[in-house]
Amino acid sequence: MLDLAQIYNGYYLEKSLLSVMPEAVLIVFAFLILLAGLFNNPSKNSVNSYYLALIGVAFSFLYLFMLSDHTIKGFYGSIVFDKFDVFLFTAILLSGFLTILMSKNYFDTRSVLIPEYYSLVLFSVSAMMLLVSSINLIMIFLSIEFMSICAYILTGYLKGESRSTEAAMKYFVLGTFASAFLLFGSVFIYAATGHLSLYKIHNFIFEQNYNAHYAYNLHTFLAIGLILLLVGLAFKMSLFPFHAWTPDSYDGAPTPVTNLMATGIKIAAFGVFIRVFTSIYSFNVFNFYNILWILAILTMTFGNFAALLQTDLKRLIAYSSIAQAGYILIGVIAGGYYGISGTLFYLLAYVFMTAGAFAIIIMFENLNLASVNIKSYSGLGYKYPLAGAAFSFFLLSLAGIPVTAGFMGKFFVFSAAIKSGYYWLVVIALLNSAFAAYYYIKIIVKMYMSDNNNNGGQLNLSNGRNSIIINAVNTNKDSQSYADNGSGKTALTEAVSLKSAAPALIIAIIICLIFTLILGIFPQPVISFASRSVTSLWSI
Amino acid sequence: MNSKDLIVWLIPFFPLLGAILLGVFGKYLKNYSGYLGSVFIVISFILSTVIFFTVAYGHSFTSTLYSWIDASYFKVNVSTTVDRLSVIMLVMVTGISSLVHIYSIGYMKDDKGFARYFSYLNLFVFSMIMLIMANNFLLLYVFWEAVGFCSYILIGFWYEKKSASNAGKKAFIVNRIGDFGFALGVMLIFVNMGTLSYSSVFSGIHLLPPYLITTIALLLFAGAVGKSAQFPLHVWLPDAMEGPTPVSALIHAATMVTAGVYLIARCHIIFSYSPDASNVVLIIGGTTAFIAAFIAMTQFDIKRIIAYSTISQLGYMFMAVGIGSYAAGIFHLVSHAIFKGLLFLTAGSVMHGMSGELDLRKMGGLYSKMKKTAITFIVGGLALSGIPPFSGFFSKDAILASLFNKGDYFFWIIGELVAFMTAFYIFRLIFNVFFGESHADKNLHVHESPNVMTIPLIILACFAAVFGFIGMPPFDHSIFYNFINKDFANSFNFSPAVNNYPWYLLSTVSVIAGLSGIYAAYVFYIKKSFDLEMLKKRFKTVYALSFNKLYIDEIYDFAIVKPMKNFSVFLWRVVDSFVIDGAVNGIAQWISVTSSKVRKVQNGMLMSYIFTLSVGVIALLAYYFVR
Amino acid sequence: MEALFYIFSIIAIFSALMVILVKNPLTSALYIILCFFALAGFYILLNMQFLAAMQILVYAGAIIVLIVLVIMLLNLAKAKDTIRDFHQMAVGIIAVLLLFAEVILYLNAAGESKPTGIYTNAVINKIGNTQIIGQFLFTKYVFPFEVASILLLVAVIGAYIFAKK
Amino acid sequence: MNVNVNDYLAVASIIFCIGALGVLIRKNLITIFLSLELMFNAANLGFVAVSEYLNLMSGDIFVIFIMVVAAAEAAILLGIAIAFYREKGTINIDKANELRM
Amino acid sequence: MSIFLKYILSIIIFFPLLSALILVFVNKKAEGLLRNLATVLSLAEFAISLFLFIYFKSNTYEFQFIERFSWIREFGASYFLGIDGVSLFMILLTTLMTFVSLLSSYKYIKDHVKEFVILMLVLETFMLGTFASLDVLLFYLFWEFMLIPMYFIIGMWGSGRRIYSAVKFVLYTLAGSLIMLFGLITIFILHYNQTGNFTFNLLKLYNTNIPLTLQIVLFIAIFLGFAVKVPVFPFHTWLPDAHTEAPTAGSVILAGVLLKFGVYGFFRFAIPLMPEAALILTPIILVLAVISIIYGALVSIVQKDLKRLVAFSSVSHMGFIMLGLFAMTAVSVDGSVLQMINHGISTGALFLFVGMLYERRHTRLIADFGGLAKKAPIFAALFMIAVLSSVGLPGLNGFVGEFLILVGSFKQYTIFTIFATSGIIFAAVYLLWMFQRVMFQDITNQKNEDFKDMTLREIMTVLPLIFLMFFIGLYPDVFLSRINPTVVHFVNIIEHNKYAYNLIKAKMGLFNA
Repeated sequence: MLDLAQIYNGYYLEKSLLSVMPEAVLIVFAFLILLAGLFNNPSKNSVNSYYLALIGVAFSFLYLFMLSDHTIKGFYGSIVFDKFDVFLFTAILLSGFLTILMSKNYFDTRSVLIPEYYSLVLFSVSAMMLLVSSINLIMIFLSIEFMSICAYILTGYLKGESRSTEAAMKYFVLGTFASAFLLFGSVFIYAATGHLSLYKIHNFIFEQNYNAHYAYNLHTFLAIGLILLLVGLAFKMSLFPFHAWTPDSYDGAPTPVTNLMATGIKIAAFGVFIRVFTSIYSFNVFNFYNILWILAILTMTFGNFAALLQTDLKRLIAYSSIAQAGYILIGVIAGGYYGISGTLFYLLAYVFMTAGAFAIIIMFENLNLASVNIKSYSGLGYKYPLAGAAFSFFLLSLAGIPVTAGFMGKFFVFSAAIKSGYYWLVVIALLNSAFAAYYYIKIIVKMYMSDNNNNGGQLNLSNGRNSIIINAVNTNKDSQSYADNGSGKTALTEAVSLKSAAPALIIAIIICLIFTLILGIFPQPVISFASRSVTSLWSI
Repeated sequence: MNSKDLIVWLIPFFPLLGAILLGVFGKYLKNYSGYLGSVFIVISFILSTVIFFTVAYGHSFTSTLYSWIDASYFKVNVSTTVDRLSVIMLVMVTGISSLVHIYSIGYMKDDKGFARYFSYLNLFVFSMIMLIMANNFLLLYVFWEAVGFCSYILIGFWYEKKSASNAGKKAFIVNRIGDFGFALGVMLIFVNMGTLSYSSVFSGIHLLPPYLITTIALLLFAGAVGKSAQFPLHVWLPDAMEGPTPVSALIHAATMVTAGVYLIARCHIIFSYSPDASNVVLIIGGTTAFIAAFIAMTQFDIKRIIAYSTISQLGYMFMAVGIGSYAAGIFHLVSHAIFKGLLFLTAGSVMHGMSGELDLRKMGGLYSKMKKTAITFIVGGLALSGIPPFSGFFSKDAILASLFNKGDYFFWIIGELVAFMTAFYIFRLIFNVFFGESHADKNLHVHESPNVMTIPLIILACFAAVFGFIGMPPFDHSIFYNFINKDFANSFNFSPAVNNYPWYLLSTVSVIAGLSGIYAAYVFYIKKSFDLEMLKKRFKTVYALSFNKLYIDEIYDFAIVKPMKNFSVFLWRVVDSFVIDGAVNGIAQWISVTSSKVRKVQNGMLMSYIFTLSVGVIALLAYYFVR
Repeated sequence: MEALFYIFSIIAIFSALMVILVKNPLTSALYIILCFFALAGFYILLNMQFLAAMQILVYAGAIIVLIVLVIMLLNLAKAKDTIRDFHQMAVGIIAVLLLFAEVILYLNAAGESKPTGIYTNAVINKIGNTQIIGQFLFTKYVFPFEVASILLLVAVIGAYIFAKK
Repeated sequence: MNVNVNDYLAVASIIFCIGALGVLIRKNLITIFLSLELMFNAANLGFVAVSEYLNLMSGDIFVIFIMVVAAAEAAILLGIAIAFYREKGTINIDKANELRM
Repeated sequence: MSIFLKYILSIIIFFPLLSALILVFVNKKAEGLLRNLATVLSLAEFAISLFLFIYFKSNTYEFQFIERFSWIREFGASYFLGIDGVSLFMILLTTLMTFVSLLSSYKYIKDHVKEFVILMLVLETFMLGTFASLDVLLFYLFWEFMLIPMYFIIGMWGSGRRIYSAVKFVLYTLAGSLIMLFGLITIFILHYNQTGNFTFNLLKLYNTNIPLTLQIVLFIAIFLGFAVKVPVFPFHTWLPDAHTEAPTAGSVILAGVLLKFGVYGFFRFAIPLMPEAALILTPIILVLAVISIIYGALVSIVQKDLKRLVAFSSVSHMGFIMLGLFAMTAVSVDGSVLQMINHGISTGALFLFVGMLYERRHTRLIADFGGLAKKAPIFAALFMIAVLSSVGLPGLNGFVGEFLILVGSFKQYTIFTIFATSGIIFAAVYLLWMFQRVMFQDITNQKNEDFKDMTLREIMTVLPLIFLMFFIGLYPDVFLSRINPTVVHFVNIIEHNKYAYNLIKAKMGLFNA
């Protein structure tokens, strides 16, 4: 029975509110952005809302930092704020932060509603955080829907681009379909255990495990419930065969949003899956691990196979993110202290490398240098050596080459899996990552080693044409001035590129670069952080 | 390091210094390089003589320069042992080298690679000296290969000529085949004895089981077969005549090719413990002697004839060491070195005078035009034919007598037969070149060689004439035997030519064989009593066999070289490119084909996405149902 | 009670089938309202009158009206959605039959479960189901409630953004 | 013969499956959404039945939230359908095939 | 000085990286400056690394110049550096070869000079790190990242099918090393299971007790990683492609240093970690090694492309090294290690010469050359020395190593050794034939008429290598005395395990025949 008195206990409420402070701040700022959008003139709007969003994320970080030592269960077990959250909140907020940094540049050239965009980003980030801190099926469902709805809207944000709308539509239909499964699964879990709270379900199963007279019907209900719940979660984690939305919606969405989906949503999905996993699946009821590792293998193999011949960069990264999900899942399956902390590490690493890659894609997209087709990247490595090097670095990190965060993540995850005895799983994963390297390297090949001697590709061609025109115009001038013209032209493009690559984007890239490197070289602080945060989970 | 050691190390040092100096600064030294190179060798020769007398009137001694390899239990020093065997070789090598160097100053005068030539030659002398003085098997092996290398670069000295560079390569590779055996022998010695130094090996060899000793001996002999151009690895030596003639004289007649004989003499203890191996040596030696002489009879290239003669004479030496008559072998080695060096140098002189002509069908009547050359050549020829009192008579006779005394009558007969053939072919050469009418190009200005060339010839001819007398009084009691046998005394198979038969009877047989050979040549080529063409037709097969060198090169080409090449191509094209790379690329191909199929799952149709998802759900549920 | 259960079941299943089988989306919408009514009937059977009312109000009253509005707005009523893709349909039906068979097989295997909670019919009736739900919504589930409100707001923003030209 | 929770769950499952079938075979976005609503409602029915039989309340509360979400999704659908219609002139999902492979 | 010596390994490892960083700030257009600076810096690096040689204590097998800092506490990984006699020379070889290859690429590399020199220096850091790490994870980090600069070097400055080769190189080696990673992690976990401590300290991992069956599986896994790098016979096909298409500097580094990692890995990791499995699998590996020797040699004979020929000769030479290592006697392992140095020098030099040929004539086909000795006597002489060193002519370096390997392996593996020894014949065949066709004979191709002899820079490039060829050939003791204690220790470990191995052998009934 409810203790109604407790509700009105100011201290309790305050504590409960504290537990959602980081999310609340974001939501407040989201509202602020919406409100500010009403009053300011449109030209200022975009700038204001951008800064407001950044400030919101900063405040959220601040609260997160302030609360980081606390473990607070708020609102009668709807939500919990613990060390696990701290880690994932950090990752999600970083993802949101980087997304916002990238967005400014991206949307400057496109006519869309800017304040709403930033508020939606903040909403979706807060939804992700809510999802991670949910310990109750109702909250899980609500947060997933909240997050998804934000994502649907953001995916379809590019008005007038049929690809964007199509992506939103596909995402919406599939997402809702998967949610229905999640819900139906919850029904069965509820029927089997009588609880919606993960803690209580955990306890129930824990008791039943030692109960000889475990009723068979509950057993069946639990099985069906667990499977359907897994379907719902697997969809968000984009595991094969529930991945189908991933490539299309990543492709159609505005690139910053793709980044948010690829990093934030994935982290949130894995975060909640780890919660559910450690509370429910970790008992390995009905040998549930079999399903999981089959899914892991299928996922990474499919992801890699599908990415192999991909020529569209965004889709390629979408498929690669499917494959990455497979690797991450291995860490979850490995379970335990090391498995989960490795997974967390991987997730954080994944944020930086993916966000970095997307930032560079956006940069090139904005410079109109490259579409997302790989072909247009040929020779870019020479033209923009630093950006090219950074992009290569991120791709290598995704491929799991050492000195990058990606390697360390894989290393932690695979070690944990071996420790738990999943030898074959690791071997398959390693083989997978070996052949996954091919398509990452393919991009690098395009950037640096294209057979096309004309380094700039199409761009250079047009340059060449221009200079021919100039030449034709200035026939009476001497060749020296023509040469000057030519070099002036290239210098001009360089200058333009530097100018239009906004500082925000460059900052985002630099952040990603630094962290990808640091996580790859000196992962000690982060892995300790992850290990500490894991302790607040159950059955660890 | 006392003075003896110092002298010992100075002997190889000067040629090495010469090689380096001439190699690096040859461009600036120009014509002086010849004199410089010769001076170094002469110094070496003088020092060798000093050492000769030191040893002759003292004891053999060992001198260590430094520890070369020291890998846990494998220790090898760079050190020398100078004993009677080595000093003889030393003096012989440095002496002939000096003469050849001096001769070369004239012979190579106008060559572009004058300095290079002397550099190589000095390097060769250095290697040869070290080969002789080495006191362990590894060092021996090292310089064994080093002389092979020098021979390679000297044969290919005129590298622009394809035949020359081919010949050099062939020499090196064929030698390597022999060295393959040699190396294995060295390893076998080491793994069984734990050491490679001569003294330890020789003193402990009898502790090994006989089959091992035989194996070791045979493997070492394989090296000797390669280096000394014995059948079946003799094929490189005739081709080696592509090199400058002084090189042929020095390396391919006097010194390097005799290293095989030296090796067996050096390892006489090992061979004396293994009668089987010794028999093999004997058989190979006999076969080679016969085959080479047989081939030599019909060749037209004067250098090749002398080369085959060298092979044949080396066969004699091997027969000698094969029956354990090491002293006789070494005796013949030295005397052969002198007269064969002489023959080559005179052949060189002929070539010099004939502007490089080698075909004896295009010569004739040169006696009048180049008297010094002709006379020295004839001296050499007589020595080779074993006509007393020239040196060849004494040394060859010693071998034949040993064979006879040992009871190897078969090989004695072969020896006598070869003696006949030898006399025949060398006088066929002499008669064709120096006598009869000239077949040379009329425009050719034939001239006698300069003094710098003829003086060495004369010196050598003198030696060829008188050297044999150190083999007097006959056999065991001779000066030479007394000197050398101190080294072979502990050989257990030691078989001196025992006076079971009056020596003069045997000698008479040999002399008759030689003289009849000369006579036969005289009948054929001076008197022309027989129609040669008819004889050729009559004995078509035999003639063809001889003329085509028993088709051995062709057999090798057909049986080894071509199959190996084809096999290599097979390995490359089929195994490497098709099978292995095919598998690798096949996997890649398979992956990309699979990938293109897998991609079709994502066909853009929402229907199929929903369907995929449902199938996933059903499969998961089914898994639990069938579980 | 059992009779009502079966009646409602038949109505619900029939109308659900009609929803997916009729060609006109407008008809589908009307059939789904029928289905919702049947479900509301179930809720009443299950002693949850408040939910039954909500079902009618929110689903039938709001959501479906919204849908009908869209249909009319886009003038889709005439756009016949003929199911020509028999291949697709056959595959779909087989898949769903499998799904259905599996679920039913599981259910058959299930037996009776024991009640664990305290909210028996008596308690609910005593307090009143609306009150209980209200109490819960504003106490224990106050946070999900708030989230749901924001969710709706976001949905509104979304609808606005999508629908805006 | 007593009606128990399994019967309710069976009905719910049937409706759920019909909904799923609808999603699978229909190509009209609106009809698909209606089918999705059927699936959601099946879950609702399940929750209500289970919480009744287990004497719990949380299931009922869940149902309310599901309704809210359904409403929100209806709003999104509205937006998407309009936007989609605007671009393609139809709401047949087969016309959405730009994004593929 | 003492602090310098204390951290000398770190200094050596990261000095090139620092140099690369400095070069980042040099203007791209100042190509001459970039080249000179890079060369000077790499020379300085070589000079620093010589301190290792000077202060190296030669009478002990213990690791020296140890540096150790905690790195990832959770997994017991540490920044743990140290060298013994083997790694000492590998490091020296690396610094030398990097200098040489930078010096060699003045003319070869025409565009993107800045990127090139930076990549070379980065590569050097990682190679050095690999040789110096005693922590398995650290080792792996260096090991695998090494691929990337090499990949760029092949892919960006290569010729012909460079992309194919580069990608093949990366994928081949990556697949191998990932499987190896699996093995390493498994050992790490096993050690944890046995002791309850996570550690990547190699010296501690040596004590891990691995069950035999697992040992064999793991050995095979790790074998794959290293065997690809060596490369051993069926895993070699990346090498001809990579060698052939890489720029000269790349080939030099590839042959000179990168191939050594495989053998080094066996020496440092695979064998000591799993001695029993190593002993059991030795016959198979030796068969592969001998096949490599003969196969590489035979295939070399018929190659038409110079670089491809040298590449296949590498396969053959590396077969010798594998034979020596797996014969596991002190002498053969000594020989192996020495031969690693030798092969680096000789084959590196060969690639330099081939590179010079290519620079002048823009072709690598043997048939396009001929008679060059006349035009370029210095070139011919030095090239010949390199060829002979590769042939294994006594007096030059190749001989000492090869002979030690053969004599060391002879007793135990007589048949293998005899077959391997036949490789020395083939070596003479393919190399001398090649030399003949390129340098000797008459000039048939008019383009060779104006073939230029070596410039002073080119002579300076190869001179250190030529010097070393003679030095090692004539006085290998400088090297052997430092290598030997380490090797003896290594062999003792194996001997120690042989007892256990024999027991197992009896138990399993292996090789009963």
